[in-house]
Amino acid sequence: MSETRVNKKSMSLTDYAIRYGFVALLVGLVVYFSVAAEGFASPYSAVFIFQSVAITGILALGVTATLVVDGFDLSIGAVATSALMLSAYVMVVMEQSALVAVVACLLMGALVGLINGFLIVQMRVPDLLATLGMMFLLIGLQRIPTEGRSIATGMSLPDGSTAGGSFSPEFLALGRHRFDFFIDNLIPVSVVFLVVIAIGIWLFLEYTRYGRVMYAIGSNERAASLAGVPVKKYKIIAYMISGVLASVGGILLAARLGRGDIASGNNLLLDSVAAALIGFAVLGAAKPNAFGTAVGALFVGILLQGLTMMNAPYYTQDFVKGGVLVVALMFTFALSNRR
Amino acid sequence: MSETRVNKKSMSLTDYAIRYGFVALLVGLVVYFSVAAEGFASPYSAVFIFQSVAITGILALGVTATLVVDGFDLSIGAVATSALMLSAYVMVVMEQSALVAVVACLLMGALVGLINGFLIVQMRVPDLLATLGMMFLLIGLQRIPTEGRSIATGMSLPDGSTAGGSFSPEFLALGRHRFDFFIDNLIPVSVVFLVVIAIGIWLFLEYTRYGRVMYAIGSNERAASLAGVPVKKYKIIAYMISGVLASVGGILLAARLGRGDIASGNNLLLDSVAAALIGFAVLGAAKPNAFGTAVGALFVGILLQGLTMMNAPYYTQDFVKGGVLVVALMFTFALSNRR
Amino acid sequence: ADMPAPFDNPGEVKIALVRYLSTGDFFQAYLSGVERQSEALGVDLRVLDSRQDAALQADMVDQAIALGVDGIIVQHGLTESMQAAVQRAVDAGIKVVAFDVNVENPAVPQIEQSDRDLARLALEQAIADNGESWKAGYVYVPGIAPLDRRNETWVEFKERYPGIDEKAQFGTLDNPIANSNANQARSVLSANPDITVMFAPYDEFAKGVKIAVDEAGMSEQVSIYSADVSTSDIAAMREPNSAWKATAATNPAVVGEVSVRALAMMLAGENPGASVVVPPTLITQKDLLEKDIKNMEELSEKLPQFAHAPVAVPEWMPLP
Amino acid sequence: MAGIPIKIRGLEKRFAANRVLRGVDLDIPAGKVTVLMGANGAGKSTLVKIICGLYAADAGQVELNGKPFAPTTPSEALQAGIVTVHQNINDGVVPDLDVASNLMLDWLANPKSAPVLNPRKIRRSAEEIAAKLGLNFDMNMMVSDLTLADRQLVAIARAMAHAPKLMILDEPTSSLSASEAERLFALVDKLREGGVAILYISHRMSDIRRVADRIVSMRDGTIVGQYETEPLDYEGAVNDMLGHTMTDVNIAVQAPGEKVLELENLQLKPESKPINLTAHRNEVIAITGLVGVGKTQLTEVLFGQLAPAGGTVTLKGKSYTPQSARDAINQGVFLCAKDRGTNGVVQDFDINRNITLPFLSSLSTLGFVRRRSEYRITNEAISKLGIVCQSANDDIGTLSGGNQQKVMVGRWLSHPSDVLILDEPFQGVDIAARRDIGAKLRETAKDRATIVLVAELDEALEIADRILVMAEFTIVGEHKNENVDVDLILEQVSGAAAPQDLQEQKEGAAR
Ligand SMILES: Nc1ncnc2c1ncn2[C@@H]1O[C@H](COP(=O)(O)OP(=O)(O)OP(=O)(O)O)[C@@H](O)[C@H]1O
Ligand SMILES: Nc1ncnc2c1ncn2[C@@H]1O[C@H](COP(=O)(O)OP(=O)(O)OP(=O)(O)O)[C@@H](O)[C@H]1O
Ligand SMILES: [Mg+2]
Ligand SMILES: [Mg+2]
Repeated sequence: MSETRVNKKSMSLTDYAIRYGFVALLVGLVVYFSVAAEGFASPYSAVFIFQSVAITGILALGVTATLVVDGFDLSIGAVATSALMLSAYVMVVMEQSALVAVVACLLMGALVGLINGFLIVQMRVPDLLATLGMMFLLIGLQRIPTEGRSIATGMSLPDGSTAGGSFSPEFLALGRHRFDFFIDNLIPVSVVFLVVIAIGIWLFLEYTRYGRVMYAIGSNERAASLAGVPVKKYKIIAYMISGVLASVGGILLAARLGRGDIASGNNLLLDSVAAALIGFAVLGAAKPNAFGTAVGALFVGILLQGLTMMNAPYYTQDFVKGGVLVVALMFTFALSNRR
Repeated sequence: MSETRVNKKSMSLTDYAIRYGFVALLVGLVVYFSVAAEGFASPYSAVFIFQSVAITGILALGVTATLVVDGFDLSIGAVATSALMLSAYVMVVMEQSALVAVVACLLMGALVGLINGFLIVQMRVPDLLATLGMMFLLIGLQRIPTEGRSIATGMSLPDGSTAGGSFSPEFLALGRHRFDFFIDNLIPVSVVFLVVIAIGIWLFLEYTRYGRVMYAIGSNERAASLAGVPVKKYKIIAYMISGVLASVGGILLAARLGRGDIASGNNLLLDSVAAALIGFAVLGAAKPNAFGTAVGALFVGILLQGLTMMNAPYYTQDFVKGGVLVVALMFTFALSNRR
Repeated sequence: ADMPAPFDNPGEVKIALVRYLSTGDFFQAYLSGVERQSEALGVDLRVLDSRQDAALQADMVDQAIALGVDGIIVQHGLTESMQAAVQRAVDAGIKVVAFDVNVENPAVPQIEQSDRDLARLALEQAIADNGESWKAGYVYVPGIAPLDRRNETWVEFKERYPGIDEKAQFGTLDNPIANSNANQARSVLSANPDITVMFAPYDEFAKGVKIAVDEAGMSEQVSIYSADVSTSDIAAMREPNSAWKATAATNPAVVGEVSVRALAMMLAGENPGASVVVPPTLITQKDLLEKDIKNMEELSEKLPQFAHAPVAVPEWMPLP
Repeated sequence: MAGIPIKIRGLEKRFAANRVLRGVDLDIPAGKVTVLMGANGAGKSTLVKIICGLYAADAGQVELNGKPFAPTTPSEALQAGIVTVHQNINDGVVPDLDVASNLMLDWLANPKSAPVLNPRKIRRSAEEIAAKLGLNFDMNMMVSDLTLADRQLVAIARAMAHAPKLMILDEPTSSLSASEAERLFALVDKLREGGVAILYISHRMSDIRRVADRIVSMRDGTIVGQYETEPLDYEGAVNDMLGHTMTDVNIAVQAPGEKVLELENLQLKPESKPINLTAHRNEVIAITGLVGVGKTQLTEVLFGQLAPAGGTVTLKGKSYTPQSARDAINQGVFLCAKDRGTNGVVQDFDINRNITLPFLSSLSTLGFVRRRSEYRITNEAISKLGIVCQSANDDIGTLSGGNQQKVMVGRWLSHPSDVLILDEPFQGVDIAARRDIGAKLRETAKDRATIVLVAELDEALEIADRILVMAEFTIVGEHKNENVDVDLILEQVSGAAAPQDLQEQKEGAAR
């Protein structure tokens, strides 16, 4: 998309600053931490950064899909934790296989997306409102089957019996297996998921007609509709992508934790929204885009990894995250609008 | 504003359903809980509901101001907790008076609003992004002076000494004094604040030129600007209103807690956003409005109070809140768009 | 049996549980203990849940007063916000006990799970396992009362044993807590590959640290010591080669029962004492494996000191 | 009161590499209507935007009453007495406020106005403003419920309420019917008598003939001709702005081909008279009629946006009841909708993406868009229609209004269709481009039926083989475009119902 914005022949310094400023900042951070934080510059550390942002990154790619059609999905955090609880429930309480758990979660994500889309498209509830309601609903719903307890092998159920199932090894492998890549046991499954999904969403949005049409809807829904685009269908699809990706994030979370933890997912929501929004600034796109979102997620991951390695207390991490975010974006947007 | 939408003479059943559907739901809830939940129908209970929503309500009115100019403020929760910590810091650590604490908080709120507005208006950072960055920044910042500890009388400071100040009684009165109103000691200060601020914002938005201009900006910024409206100034003012109201909420919270507690105020953001958005549906306005926001806050308060009194576990409260929200809004919006 | 008034007619007795925290296994288990003991007594229990809103919690005390309850259990909260509200309840002639929050009121007994003891037991085990000098990682988020109390013990231990070298302090309450702490712990381990002991005095922290240790392939080298326990913690400790060596815990359900019993004693005109301490139990990986303990129920069965606390048990008290 | 309030000297403006204004020298005298003519993209709107404080000039100066004047905001220009009605109608109204607030927007924006609103007073003032233009709106109506023409009237009425020194009207009649335009001209006359300097931009010769006191022609960012002496040399002005002389259009009426589309007893409203119409291949049909007689509604029926109240439509011999735009397009019926800003242009897209949007399925393999094919199509459209741009990757928002319109027409010409419907395709298009587009439409019309809906009779005469007249939601006249009886057409256009009745009827429908 971005190559269409700037005429290659006439790129000025400002154009360069806009396009590559954020990437330069990212590289600068990496260099700084490599020097300042012992152990930062290693393949393991790199893989780990990817791993730490895999889940938020995948959620953020879902948000990106809704942002493209000029929507917004506040329910992703809750969908992810619902998938976390659901997969645990299916395996531990219902004693089903990993496959059943995964399929159940994906269906749940798709269904939530469908309902969100239906509310927004058909019932015309504003997107923030519909997905906020869905968020509350899911946060409550996921706790009802176990009466607010987290789900673990051998837990006792509300009726007094003991759950007989357990997280199957295949399921746990989603969180724990590592592929060899030059070094043995280097790349975790979740990183592969992130990379594959990011590339997939990027290709989808940039190079397929479906993505093109979704951008058209985001810019001028009526014009898109009069150009023959089935607007409602695409909007619903965007929310379903978001729901499914959020449930994938939840599955990976469950596989990593190995239990169904009670959590609201608020921080997942905020971090992935941050990643998706930072993506606006990457390569001067000034609009939602998959590549930017992935870079945005990495950016946050690198920042937190570096700060933690330098022993910065947790509250300075939020502060630095906010500060860098504001300053970096300020320059990107100020520059790109001054043209 | 709402009175302008529907021609009084020709109101159909649908029009009535749209305008009064939500209010009817509210009344229905009250009646239901009065019958079903012992102790729900009493002046104390009513005051309690008001008090329980006072702080979120005040924040929600601030969000409403930004929604009116087609903006959004994700930083309000963080501003409120920053005000909580700041007032505690000023009184307990710096040993200043209640007045100094209040003034410091209000200035802080105004400054944050100013910076938010500046980023959005002048630097053209998208609103969600700017205020999200500000949110992270404040969450970190408010913990730095005490290295993440809560602020309480007699706490030990990072340098090893002991804090000598305390919450002044006048300050605490903001959270604890109750005015007589037919019954002795009935109405808490925070409720008075809520009512006064709600009426103030309502009058401001509906019956002053400034409010009308803000609606114009929210509807078509370019047209407003071409008509000579100083759009940037108004937008910045909207964010400052939001910041100041959030800091008022924080002050009231501090006064009620009597302590700078870092863990408090987690849910403020989402609850107040919910209230402001529910406000869209009240009286069929389908746009941000102060009256609706206040009703939205009350709605959530009544629901939670009723459920608590019926001994519903905490997780069902989220579920019911989400469910009622979705269903109620679905009908309102579906109806109001079918006209 | 011979029940003292007012429990000769327990249906007429109304008590309220006013909670500050409710999300999570600990709080759910505490609630179940409260419910069980209330049922055994036959009293009418109201649960008021402020969902971590301290101001609302204070209001809920007033609400309970308005509901005409005979007794109130305050579960967690802030001293500053609860003190005045509890005083109003006491003035209204209502009996109050407080769990894990100091309401600074001589008429209100404190139910405690003694965070200092929890931390002490875990750290003593760490010393026993690893000697007096080691490189440590410490997980802590200030500002949370029980964590602050556990922190005091950690600070004491560091003074007492200068050989303990705290290489890194980290921790976050971002949810899901275990996941966020796993990320931080991973960073800390790659920056300090020589750490051998992780002190994570809250089981969600410990769970996160364990994930990080496993992912870093350091489970042979690192030992984790923590506080609190749940079924899934037991499973994590029992995993082959688990780095999670020991945790110190009280049974939250028992604490819940004790809270109700102490309140019942006051309603019957007896005095449970100014402070009712539920003693913690040290649970080691070895215990779990040797006694084949797989969940909380088996833990109660096989470690009796965990299942029951012989506190606040007058003769007439029916036990669940 | 004479004088020259505005003197512009050496004004220059460039966007990136595109030099849009290259030294404009222009005086706008008081008490006269200066008509500014120029082809699409000549820089007229850019000039206006500099004068009214929206853009800053790169070089040169503007003098207001002898003093240098460089407003940095629209409000500064307004306070100096410069009032503008912009080309883009939606820049002039606030859709989510009621008509009264819209009419009073300048008052609301003025920092000197009272801070507290008095709803009754506002209403009364708004009604006064509306009355000046003879408007009779329901003041409580939301502007979002108004048609584009009504919105334009609101914006004009608001501007007219000022006491300006300089009034700038940038294509104010683009959506208006003759009767509404005449009311505007009457007001312009009044302002002129009051000594106001007026800058009037239009592509409509009938407007220009009606209001011009002097004509200034602009070409490629410079002023190339000025005409002040009576009688004004309209032809000369047009030749100046184009850089060459205009040839007359000569329509050679074509023999209609095979029957494609047939409307039988089609009713737009339950109470309206039925429409019967047959369209053939190799035939261009123009449907003309006043604003609000149902032309757009007819297109909506044919494009699956609206269900007819009765009757049947047959396409290529089969019954045709499209349910959506997609449905219509798939069956070979294309619609180039009117009001490109809301109905056509995707602002975030470049020219290429705007043109290919409806045809992506045929331009992609396995969902992936074939870049090469799409650029071939786009570049062809750009050259065929003479779209003024730097490249196919220009953001559509950087094109002049007329060129955006060409992109829209180019889009629907880029693929073959059985029926091509164009609703007001000449909105904002200059004379030469209009002829170009018309010629292009006729050239390519062989294999399809082409239906063009225009309010201006001139435009119909320039393009059609057959002219249909529409009034009161039905067809009231049909003429072969050879030696047409223009008077008869005009009679049919207005005769069926007096314009005033139409106005009332329209309000009734809207309410
Ligand atoms: N914001 C902008 N960015 C880049 N180029 C622009 C911008 N605005 C206008 N242009 C270019 O400036 C030239 C003049 O545009 P302008 O709108 O002034 O034309 P115009 O004379 O008003 O044409 P029309 O009759 O079609 O309205 C065009 O080539 C257009 O592409
Ligand atoms: N969907 C609709 N519902 C109700 N009324 C409508 C609808 N569409 C159009 N109208 C009304 O019907 C009348 C005819 O509208 P239409 O847009 O078809 O006129 P037109 O002849 O095409 O005029 P224009 O030149 O403005 O396009 C108008 O008064 C309009 O307000
Ligand atoms: Mg123009
Ligand atoms: Mg029309």
